[in-house]
Amino acid sequence: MIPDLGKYAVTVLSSYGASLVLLALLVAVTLWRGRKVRADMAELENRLKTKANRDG
Amino acid sequence: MSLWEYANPKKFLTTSERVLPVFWWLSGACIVIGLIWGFFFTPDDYRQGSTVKIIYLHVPSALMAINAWLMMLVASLIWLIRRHHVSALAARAAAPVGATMTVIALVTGAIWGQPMWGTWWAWDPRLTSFLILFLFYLGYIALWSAIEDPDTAADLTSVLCLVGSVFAILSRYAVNFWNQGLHQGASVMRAGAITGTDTEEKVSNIFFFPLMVCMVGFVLLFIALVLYRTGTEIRARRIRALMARERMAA
Amino acid sequence: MKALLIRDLKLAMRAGGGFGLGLAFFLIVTVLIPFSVGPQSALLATIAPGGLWLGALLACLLSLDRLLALDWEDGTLDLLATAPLPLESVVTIKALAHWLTTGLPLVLIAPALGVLLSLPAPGYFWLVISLLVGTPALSVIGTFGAALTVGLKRGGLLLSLLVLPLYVPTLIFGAEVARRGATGMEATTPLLLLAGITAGVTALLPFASAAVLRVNLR
Amino acid sequence: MKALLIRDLKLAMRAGGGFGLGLAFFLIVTVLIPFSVGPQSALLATIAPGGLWLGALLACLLSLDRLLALDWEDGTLDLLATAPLPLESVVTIKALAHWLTTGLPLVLIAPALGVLLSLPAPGYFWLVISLLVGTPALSVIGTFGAALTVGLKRGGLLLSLLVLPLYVPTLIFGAEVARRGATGMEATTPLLLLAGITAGVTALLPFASAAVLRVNLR
Amino acid sequence: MTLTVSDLSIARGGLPVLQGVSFALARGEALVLRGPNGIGKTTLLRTLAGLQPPITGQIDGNEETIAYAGHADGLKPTLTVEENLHFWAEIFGTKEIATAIDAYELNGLRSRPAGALSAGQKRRLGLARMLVTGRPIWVLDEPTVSLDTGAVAMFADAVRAHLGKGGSALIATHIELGLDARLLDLGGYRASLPALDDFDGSFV
Amino acid sequence: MTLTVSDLSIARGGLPVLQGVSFALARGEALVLRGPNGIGKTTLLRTLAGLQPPITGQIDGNEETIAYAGHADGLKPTLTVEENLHFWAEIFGTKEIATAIDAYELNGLRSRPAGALSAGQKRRLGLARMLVTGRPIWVLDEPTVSLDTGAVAMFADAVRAHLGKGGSALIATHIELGLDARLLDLGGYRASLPALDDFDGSFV
Ligand code: HEM
Ligand SMILES: Nc1ncnc2c1ncn2[C@@H]1O[C@H](COP(=O)(O)OP(=O)(O)OP(=O)(O)O)[C@@H](O)[C@H]1O
Ligand SMILES: Nc1ncnc2c1ncn2[C@@H]1O[C@H](COP(=O)(O)OP(=O)(O)OP(=O)(O)O)[C@@H](O)[C@H]1O
Ligand SMILES: [Mg+2]
Ligand SMILES: [Mg+2]
Repeated sequence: MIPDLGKYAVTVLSSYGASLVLLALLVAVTLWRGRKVRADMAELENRLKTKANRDG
Repeated sequence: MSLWEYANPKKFLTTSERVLPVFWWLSGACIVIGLIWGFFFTPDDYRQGSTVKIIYLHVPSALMAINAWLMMLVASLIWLIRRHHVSALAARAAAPVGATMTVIALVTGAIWGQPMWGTWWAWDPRLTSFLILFLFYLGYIALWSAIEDPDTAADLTSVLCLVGSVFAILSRYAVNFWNQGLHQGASVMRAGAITGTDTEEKVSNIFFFPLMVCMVGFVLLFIALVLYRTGTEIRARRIRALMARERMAA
Repeated sequence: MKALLIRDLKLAMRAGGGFGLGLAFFLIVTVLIPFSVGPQSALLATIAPGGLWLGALLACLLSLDRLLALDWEDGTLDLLATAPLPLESVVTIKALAHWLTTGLPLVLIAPALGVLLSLPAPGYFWLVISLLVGTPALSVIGTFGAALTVGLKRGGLLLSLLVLPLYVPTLIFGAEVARRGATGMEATTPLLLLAGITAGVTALLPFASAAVLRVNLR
Repeated sequence: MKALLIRDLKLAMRAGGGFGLGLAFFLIVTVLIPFSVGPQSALLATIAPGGLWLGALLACLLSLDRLLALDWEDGTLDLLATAPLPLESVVTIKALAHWLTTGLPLVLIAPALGVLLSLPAPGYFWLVISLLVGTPALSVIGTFGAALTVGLKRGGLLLSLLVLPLYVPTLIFGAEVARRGATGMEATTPLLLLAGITAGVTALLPFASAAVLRVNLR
Repeated sequence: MTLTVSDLSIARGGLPVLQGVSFALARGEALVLRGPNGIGKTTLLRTLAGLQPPITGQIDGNEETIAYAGHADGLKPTLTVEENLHFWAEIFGTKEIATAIDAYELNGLRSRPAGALSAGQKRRLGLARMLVTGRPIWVLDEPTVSLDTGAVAMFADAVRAHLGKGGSALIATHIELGLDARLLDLGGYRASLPALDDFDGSFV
Repeated sequence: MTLTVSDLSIARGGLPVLQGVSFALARGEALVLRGPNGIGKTTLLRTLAGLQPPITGQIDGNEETIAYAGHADGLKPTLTVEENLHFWAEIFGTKEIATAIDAYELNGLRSRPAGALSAGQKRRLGLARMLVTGRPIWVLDEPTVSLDTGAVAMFADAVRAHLGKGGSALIATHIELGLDARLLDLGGYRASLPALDDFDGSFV
């Protein structure tokens, strides 16, 4: 399956590995923080709205 | 309809929400196709052997490392001149992406340098200026996270971005000058020529097309990430403002 | 005790805690070395062990002024001094937290920076070992300096002046280990001496730091 | 304008003003260099120009956090901002005062420290010239960094992180002049470039510093 | 020189604080600002002094006419009382500090370093600074903090003399100064927060 | 645990401040310290807490029994309310923070970073800290600064509950707390300065 990389196999594979890991990490952190912040904001807005309604 | 309408945070959120999936999928597709094409279906280079496959990661990330800084520069200018909050937050959102791209370029370059130049690192002007670019990213990100008030932070980081750009260019020339003093470093200079711009003609079509696909993929990925992260920054700022509001009411 | 350590680590991780700034400083100083002495990799390789040690030492040094001063300013130190925890443990834990958030990351990143300065291959192991053994001493000595200057406004530069001479023995042995290691010489003797300094300093200096801190709290 | 300069110089001279601390730091760092890279004088002579430049740069750097922060804390900056003096002049004068109290003493003491590092004889002249031409740029750039971080508590490490990359061109040209001078090579080209940087930075950067300071005073 | 403020809205920390503030301060007049903690007195005075921009509204006559004194006195502990005053006199281009020294009875303290003054003496020195600025409009934020009654009287006298010479004064304070001054209660200008639903540049 | 102070003299900044202070504080009792600014209340309380040594005199019963709260609250702005309290609970070896949270109505603020609290809320958190120490003698320096009336009542309730459980409290304050407490006016203990002529160890 994997093409013959000759004597540079380690070089090529490790640079692909390192890059893909870094990219995946970046995307994962982005999505994780995005979800968390989105949920936090929704909760806060909800709380303020119910409070505003309660206070009339 | 003016483009500036999207400077309204709420409008930006709804619009970016709609277009984001397109960017995510397109960028994913391009990167996967480009990398698979490049990795599996291109031959080895006659001189560099299979290491030429690294180019599909190295060049797009190097490209985006610089372009991200340029985008931040433009966004900073927009903030300073027109004071649209979204553009300041977009600059903030782009910085970590650009920094990651710089790291990828540095790491792949270093790994590549080992077989090609026989060393992981040489103080070649281009490599050195990339390292300096990375330092500027670090300072920019650190300044953003150190300042409490978001508007103050936006102003200060924007000015830092402007001044930093000027100094980055100055450094680039300084580094060029500095390493010419290196008389014994012919091997480094020859190796440096490999990364020179004139290689583009030498890159034959067989390598060129998958490379293009990868570059497009990286650009799209950058856009997707920045759009998404800008949304996150907008929400984070709203959370801050709402908490201040709650405190004031209390 | 564990509570204090965990709190200090948490504080360092949260935004504004300054975690990572020491690392960035280390990186920058390392980059500045070739800019100042020139890019010839043979020369860089010769000075790499010493340069890296000096860089790590300076990065440690610059992070000291937050070590106790923030706790002093917001009154935490007053409260800790009246708590059932002896002040000697407090300063030891503070030094430990400082090492975990500053010294240890420096040790871990040092090999990457060694690449930048073309450190010879056998040098990596000894560089890491010497930093691993030596940086705790830097944190403990630095805590003493921080305790001395805790009441001063903007005492950063004075702190550096007080602490740098105290760092000399650690630097000498630490750099010697790294240097000998890099050139393939036997390096266990200085390493043992370095370990001796770290052990002695860790055992004794906290008493001095606590005494000084008590005076400053008055 | 003169009043502000005179006041800043007076403050630096009085007890607690921090005059001399920069010098002492420069001295200590220079002394630490042989400890870290080893005592061979041939090696020291090679790295002497660069080492001295780097030491001077760090000494400058560490004195930056008092440059504006003390005036900020006691409200002087607020009052100066409402005075008939443009903030651009204020930051320029502050940078000048910083150079007179930190940069200039470093220039004057550098030859003495050159002896410690066995700097070759032709190097002294060029070392002094390069520092004389280059250190003003360090003060001006440093003022910009200090203005950026003036509102932050214990922002010293962040200040270093922001300022060091901006110091790169100055360091490169400055160290290049000193290095070429020491080895007897022609050094006027980098000296001219260094002078260019100093001139450009002095002419333009105060506007950025003042703008940033205005934002911080809001 | 008249200071005119019309329909001013100001913000602090990203939140609107006061809105619709309008008043005029003519020569020879003093205006005392009142309002509970946190209403925005300090913010308003800093805006008038030009230290921060307003959100909307107009301020006229505040260019190079205002002498501002905030919570901090801007004194250098290692300089003497005289040197401190002298410095500010030179910055503002007036050379004379004798009247200021007399007005706040600082003569006995002339050569004492400011760091060795008690809190009240420091404040007196800070207020004496206003006299050496030569500016017609004084903008004072809680000037009498930590002053005893004698010193408060000195301050009131100084303000009266200033008004008599055609100057004017804008003072935020919680206590009664014994001045014949108009009062402006800021309580009525508290900014109303925007609706929660849609947010623009202000994010609230 | 009774706190007994006999013939205490204390100094601050090298100058004697108070002399001849004597009192006893029994279980279940509260003592309120009064006196003008600068008389030495803070200095006395810090001496009792063991933060500084007295010049002469005797203090008994202050070993590991005192919980001190000064002008600064020792809160970390980036930690949440809960984390802050939890930290102090662990330091003092009590694990329970629920009562403290309830006593000062901090439930709604549990997960808010302390830096995002208003001044009064911060003070409430600082006072809640006393409850997690588990120490019998509370030594409080102006505890009600920046508290509004509701919060002052919470504080008074907390002190009463503490006294009811056999604790005691020593409070320096300028305001009326509504506690049934003895008063001690420090005005009578102002230290007399020694004669100018001959100076010994104290140089005055
Ligand atoms: C650590 C170090 C390295 C860094 C920071 C780096 C950086 C860059 C940058 C900035 C570009 C420019 C992209 C453009 O101008 O379009 C580039 C392109 C390139 N680099 Fe590197 N590089 C590094 C190491 C290497 C090594 C070791 C090699 C291999 C021998 C290499 C081979 C190339 C090639 C072939 C290109 C494409 C040139 C072109 O398309 O014009 N690089 N690199
Ligand atoms: N640095 C800051 N960041 C965010 N908000 C702030 C900041 N400083 C003050 N505020 C808020 O701005 C509002 C106005 O503050 P300001 O200092 O102008 O009040 P003030 O009327 O002067 O009060 P005081 O009588 O206590 O001096 C307050 O509600 C306060 O909470
Ligand atoms: N750091 C210091 N150095 C020198 N003298 C000081 C210092 N702090 C306080 N003093 C002096 O010590 C005396 C006692 O101060 P202390 O703070 O104990 O007074 P206090 O009764 O608590 O006053 P307040 O009601 O204002 O809190 C005062 O006269 C003050 O001037
Ligand atoms: Mg105010
Ligand atoms: Mg007190």
